[in-house]
Amino acid sequence: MSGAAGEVTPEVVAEHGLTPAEYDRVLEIMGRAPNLLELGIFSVMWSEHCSYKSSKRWLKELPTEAPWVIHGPGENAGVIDIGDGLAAIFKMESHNHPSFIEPYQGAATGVGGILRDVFTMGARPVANLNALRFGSPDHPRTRHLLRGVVAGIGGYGNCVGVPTVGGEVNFHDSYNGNILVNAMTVGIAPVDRIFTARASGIGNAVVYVGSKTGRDGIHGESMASAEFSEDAEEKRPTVQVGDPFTEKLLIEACLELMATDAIVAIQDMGAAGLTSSSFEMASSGGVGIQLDLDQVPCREDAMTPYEMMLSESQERMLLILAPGRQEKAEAIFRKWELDFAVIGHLTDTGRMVLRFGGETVGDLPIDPLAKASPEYDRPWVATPPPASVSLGEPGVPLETALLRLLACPDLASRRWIWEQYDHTVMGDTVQRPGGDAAVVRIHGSNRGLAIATDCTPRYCRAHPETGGAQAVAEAWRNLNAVGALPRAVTDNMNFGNPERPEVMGQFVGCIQGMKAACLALDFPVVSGNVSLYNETDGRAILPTPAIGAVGVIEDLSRSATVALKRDGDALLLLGEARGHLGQSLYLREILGREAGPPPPVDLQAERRNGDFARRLIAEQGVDTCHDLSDGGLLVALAEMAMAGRRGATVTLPAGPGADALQLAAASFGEDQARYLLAMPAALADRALQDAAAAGVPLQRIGIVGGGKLTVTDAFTISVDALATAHEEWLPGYMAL
Amino acid sequence: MKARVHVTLKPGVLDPQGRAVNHALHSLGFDRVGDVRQGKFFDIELGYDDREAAEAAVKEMCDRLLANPVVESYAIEIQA
Amino acid sequence: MKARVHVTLKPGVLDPQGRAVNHALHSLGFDRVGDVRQGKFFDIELGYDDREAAEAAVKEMCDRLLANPVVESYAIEIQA
Amino acid sequence: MQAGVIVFPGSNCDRDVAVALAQSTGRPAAMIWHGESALPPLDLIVIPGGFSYGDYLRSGAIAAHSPIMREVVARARAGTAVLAICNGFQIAQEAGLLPGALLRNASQRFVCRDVHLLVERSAPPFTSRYNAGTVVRIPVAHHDGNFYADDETLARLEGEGQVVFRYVTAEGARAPDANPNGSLADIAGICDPGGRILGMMPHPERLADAALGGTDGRAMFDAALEHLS
Ligand SMILES: Nc1ncnc2c1ncn2[C@@H]1O[C@H](COP(=O)(O)OP(=O)(O)O)[C@@H](O)[C@H]1O
Ligand SMILES: [Mg+2]
Repeated sequence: MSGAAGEVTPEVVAEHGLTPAEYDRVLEIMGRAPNLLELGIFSVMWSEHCSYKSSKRWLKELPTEAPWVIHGPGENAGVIDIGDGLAAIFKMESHNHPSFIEPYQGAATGVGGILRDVFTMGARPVANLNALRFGSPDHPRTRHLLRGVVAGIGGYGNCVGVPTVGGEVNFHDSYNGNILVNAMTVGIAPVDRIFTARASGIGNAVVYVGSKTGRDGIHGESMASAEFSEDAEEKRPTVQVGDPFTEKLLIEACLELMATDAIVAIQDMGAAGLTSSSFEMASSGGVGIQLDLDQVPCREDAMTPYEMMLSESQERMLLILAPGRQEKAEAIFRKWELDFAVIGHLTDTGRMVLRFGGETVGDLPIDPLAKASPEYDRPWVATPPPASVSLGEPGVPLETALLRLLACPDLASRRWIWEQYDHTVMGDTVQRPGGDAAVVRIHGSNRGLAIATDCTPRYCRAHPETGGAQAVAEAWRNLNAVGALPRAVTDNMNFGNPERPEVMGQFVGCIQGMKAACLALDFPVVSGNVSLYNETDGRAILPTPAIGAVGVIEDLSRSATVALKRDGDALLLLGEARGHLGQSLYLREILGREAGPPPPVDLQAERRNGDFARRLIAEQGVDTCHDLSDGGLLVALAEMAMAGRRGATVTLPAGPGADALQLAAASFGEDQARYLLAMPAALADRALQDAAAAGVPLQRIGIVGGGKLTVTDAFTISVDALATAHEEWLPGYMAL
Repeated sequence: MKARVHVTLKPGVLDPQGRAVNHALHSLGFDRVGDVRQGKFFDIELGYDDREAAEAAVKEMCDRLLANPVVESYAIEIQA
Repeated sequence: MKARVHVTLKPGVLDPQGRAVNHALHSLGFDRVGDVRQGKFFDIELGYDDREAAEAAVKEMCDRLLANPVVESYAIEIQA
Repeated sequence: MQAGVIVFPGSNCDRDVAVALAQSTGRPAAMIWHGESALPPLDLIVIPGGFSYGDYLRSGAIAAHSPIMREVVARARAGTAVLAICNGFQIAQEAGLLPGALLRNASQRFVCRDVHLLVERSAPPFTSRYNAGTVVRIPVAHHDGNFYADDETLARLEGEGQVVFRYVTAEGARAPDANPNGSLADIAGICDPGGRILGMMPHPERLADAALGGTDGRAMFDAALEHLS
């Protein structure tokens, strides 16, 4: 077999990231030594990214089923039934490393990739979100990375015309050398028009559409030097450049074709491009595939089969067309000025045969390669339980602490970010960024999707199991807080090197916690993504299992926002106030310590309190609600006041004679399963009665009104002063 | 002294703008147009007397700000 | 044949990009930087044998598409 | 009233404006692909927002050369009303329908937020339902909205009452903070001398529905229905 020059030596095998044991497996499957092209294919198919070899064993433990789940993990994205004959299709994906190298393009192509995962299944994308983690604000690269990532997310999402409606941002020095850029897309499709990658129909055409293939992303390390000439570096951009304009055309063209009966199967070309897309399609359909690589639209001269199969050029899709539909399909793609090329057909051989220049240049069995990828049960050690923390004196008055917290990097307003995202395009954004969950109207109806992303990495490091559960619980809470019925989640598991047992222990712990929470809250995982090896010089990032969550609002006129709305409304605290300060932002920002156990997560209480809050909104017309998370009660109250430009007077839920530390704990403790609600007095009376009857902890803590926030026996501060502190930090930081 | 700095995408890096310009020129009937690459340039006034010092400074500006070394390359011309 | 076309904002039109670059260079400590103007350029491959025909064609491309006469001016170089 | 919305490759507010038009007019707008060379009979032509041709080269420059734009220009010259929003405004300028240019925002950043506009001109067919001097709230979402015109053009626009909207504070005051992009004279929207071609950076279609938090934009579509039927 020729056409793929270069000898496969042990060094070349190692450069392709295959272990000697994995290479033995290759030899066994092939029954001979692979050529370089074939080796390249094995290497990408068995990479951590494509094969999930370290994480698979644990991901299997996550609950993935519910009556409303149409497709769980395993497809391009998760699919749930949202009623009225419609499905929500969503997933989150990381682009961490590329974004660190080149923040604008790395983040932009991350958005492009996740959009394709969603529209490849037949959905029109309706919302983008992004969960971002940067290094310490003092780190010299942080500003540059933040600026570039935000511009890249906006540059791509704004151009394709999908609103970017929410997300989260944390700063921590563990991300100094490994930022996290996790992008989520949600789309909507009719339930009876969902497309998968399952190829079928021997003889059916394999069609390539979208942009041309260049030498993008063929990484230096995983590349056999033998094959390339001197100027290899110059020729081979490892950073891919996104073309959102082409993506927009691709969305429209694919959706137009999807409205016909031409498509048998469809798959985006993501990481490992043509290789993984063609393998996945053939493997899931149980068929063989023959590709004629001479037909692949190339952007550059003299591209080799190796380069074509491994290129990560963006904005490309692979389709299997039904017989006789080629002309119709081609006309649509030509209309949208996109490349369209028949590059092969399906066979009954169960093999992938690659032809180039009149010769067979590669011939591999599909199933053994796709399904028999390595799976590791990596050794792990559980994270030792955190020591309890003894707190000294609070040090600063409550008022000062509140102002400092509102202006701290993890809590300061993200307006500077979301104003760079078009969050109102498509004309259905009912709740813009800034609330608990974004709410996007289901087009043409009075129903909505609520969407949020959450994770508190410092909790995950202190106690992975609690942190994993907390991430799911907080996402669930954010959906309830707007009045949505939480339905399902997607996850993005960002961790360090899984070959280190402590890191693997964090992974396992987080999974266990997520599993417990998903089960208790009827909140299955329908899609996800894993990003490992996020570490520099042996120092791993905080374990970061980012959760993206989707819920349904049946009647948008019965939903809630965080803004205080009327003077005279009663303020009600739902959930118990225990004043847990371990791992709190108060402890870190005011007392200067990252220590102690995270707040315990009581899933029964979460469920009970969340169901109660949602019913108040959806059934009794309560329209003001905010869940309590980072910063606790006073931060949440301040956020409600700033959003509504309206003050309030509250009494802290601390016993009489509480000392200064107890008052701080009541103000800023991060106890879970809590919500703060505001409602007219009559509704409040009824809610309190119902709660008492149902054994739900609910108490009146204050009243809305005026332009100031007053904490009885402590302080009074104007809402404007709070807003100034909250709004100034990020623009000020970025202006430097 | 003045410098003109040209910044271009490295060869092989996708240039969607250049491609769009190429298409647009073709649809206007300029059918003898081949490849088009788009770049940017900066005209910078410099308070240096010494040409070499100026060049060194501009090179540093390119490395630190004007060009993105991951995808772009640059060329400097110093004009007296 | 090849053409390089430089497009710049006309003098008198405020150049926000150039100004931002100037600020950024100053904050990086390049304090001998004076005025900065940013422009774009196009490298266009042309299927002409005749230099004048090429130049005329490129001039037309500029007038019709590559530059916006309201705010931009252009300069053409033909390279053999 | 029959409205038509021109759709370019990369337009992305075409559907949004069609929804707002249908809400006011009670009938669907005609969606017209840029490659068409003829227009059906229309009372109003809308050039919508988005990123036609990815905003590559210059925002609006490539779309302005689409086959359909020749027809749009001819109709506009013959008196058909044209509403050009955001990228549509950029296209209209590139096509010579409106004066000036829209440069990169002074901040260099894309900006998406609600802005307040002072209505400088209350007149058919688009702004008759606003009283001159009122302040309306409408979102912007653009990277290139920094209005520029040379002194002479600016003087003419001001002198002839062709400035339709200006960025102001909620209270109606001119202020640097109220101007999201650095536009000259805080200009957010202008019209031709006859007032039938209106270009504006803000998106009235995005606040034309109470469920989205405001209806100030709707009055423009209602006015069009009243005057163009
Ligand atoms: N990267 C981002 N992009 C867009 N919106 C963001 C981003 N980060 C945070 N936000 C928004 O800012 C608000 C506050 O975020 P966060 O404090 O994480 O909320 P919560 O505590 O309710 O989870 C949310 O509405 C969120 O969607
Ligand atoms: Mg929240």
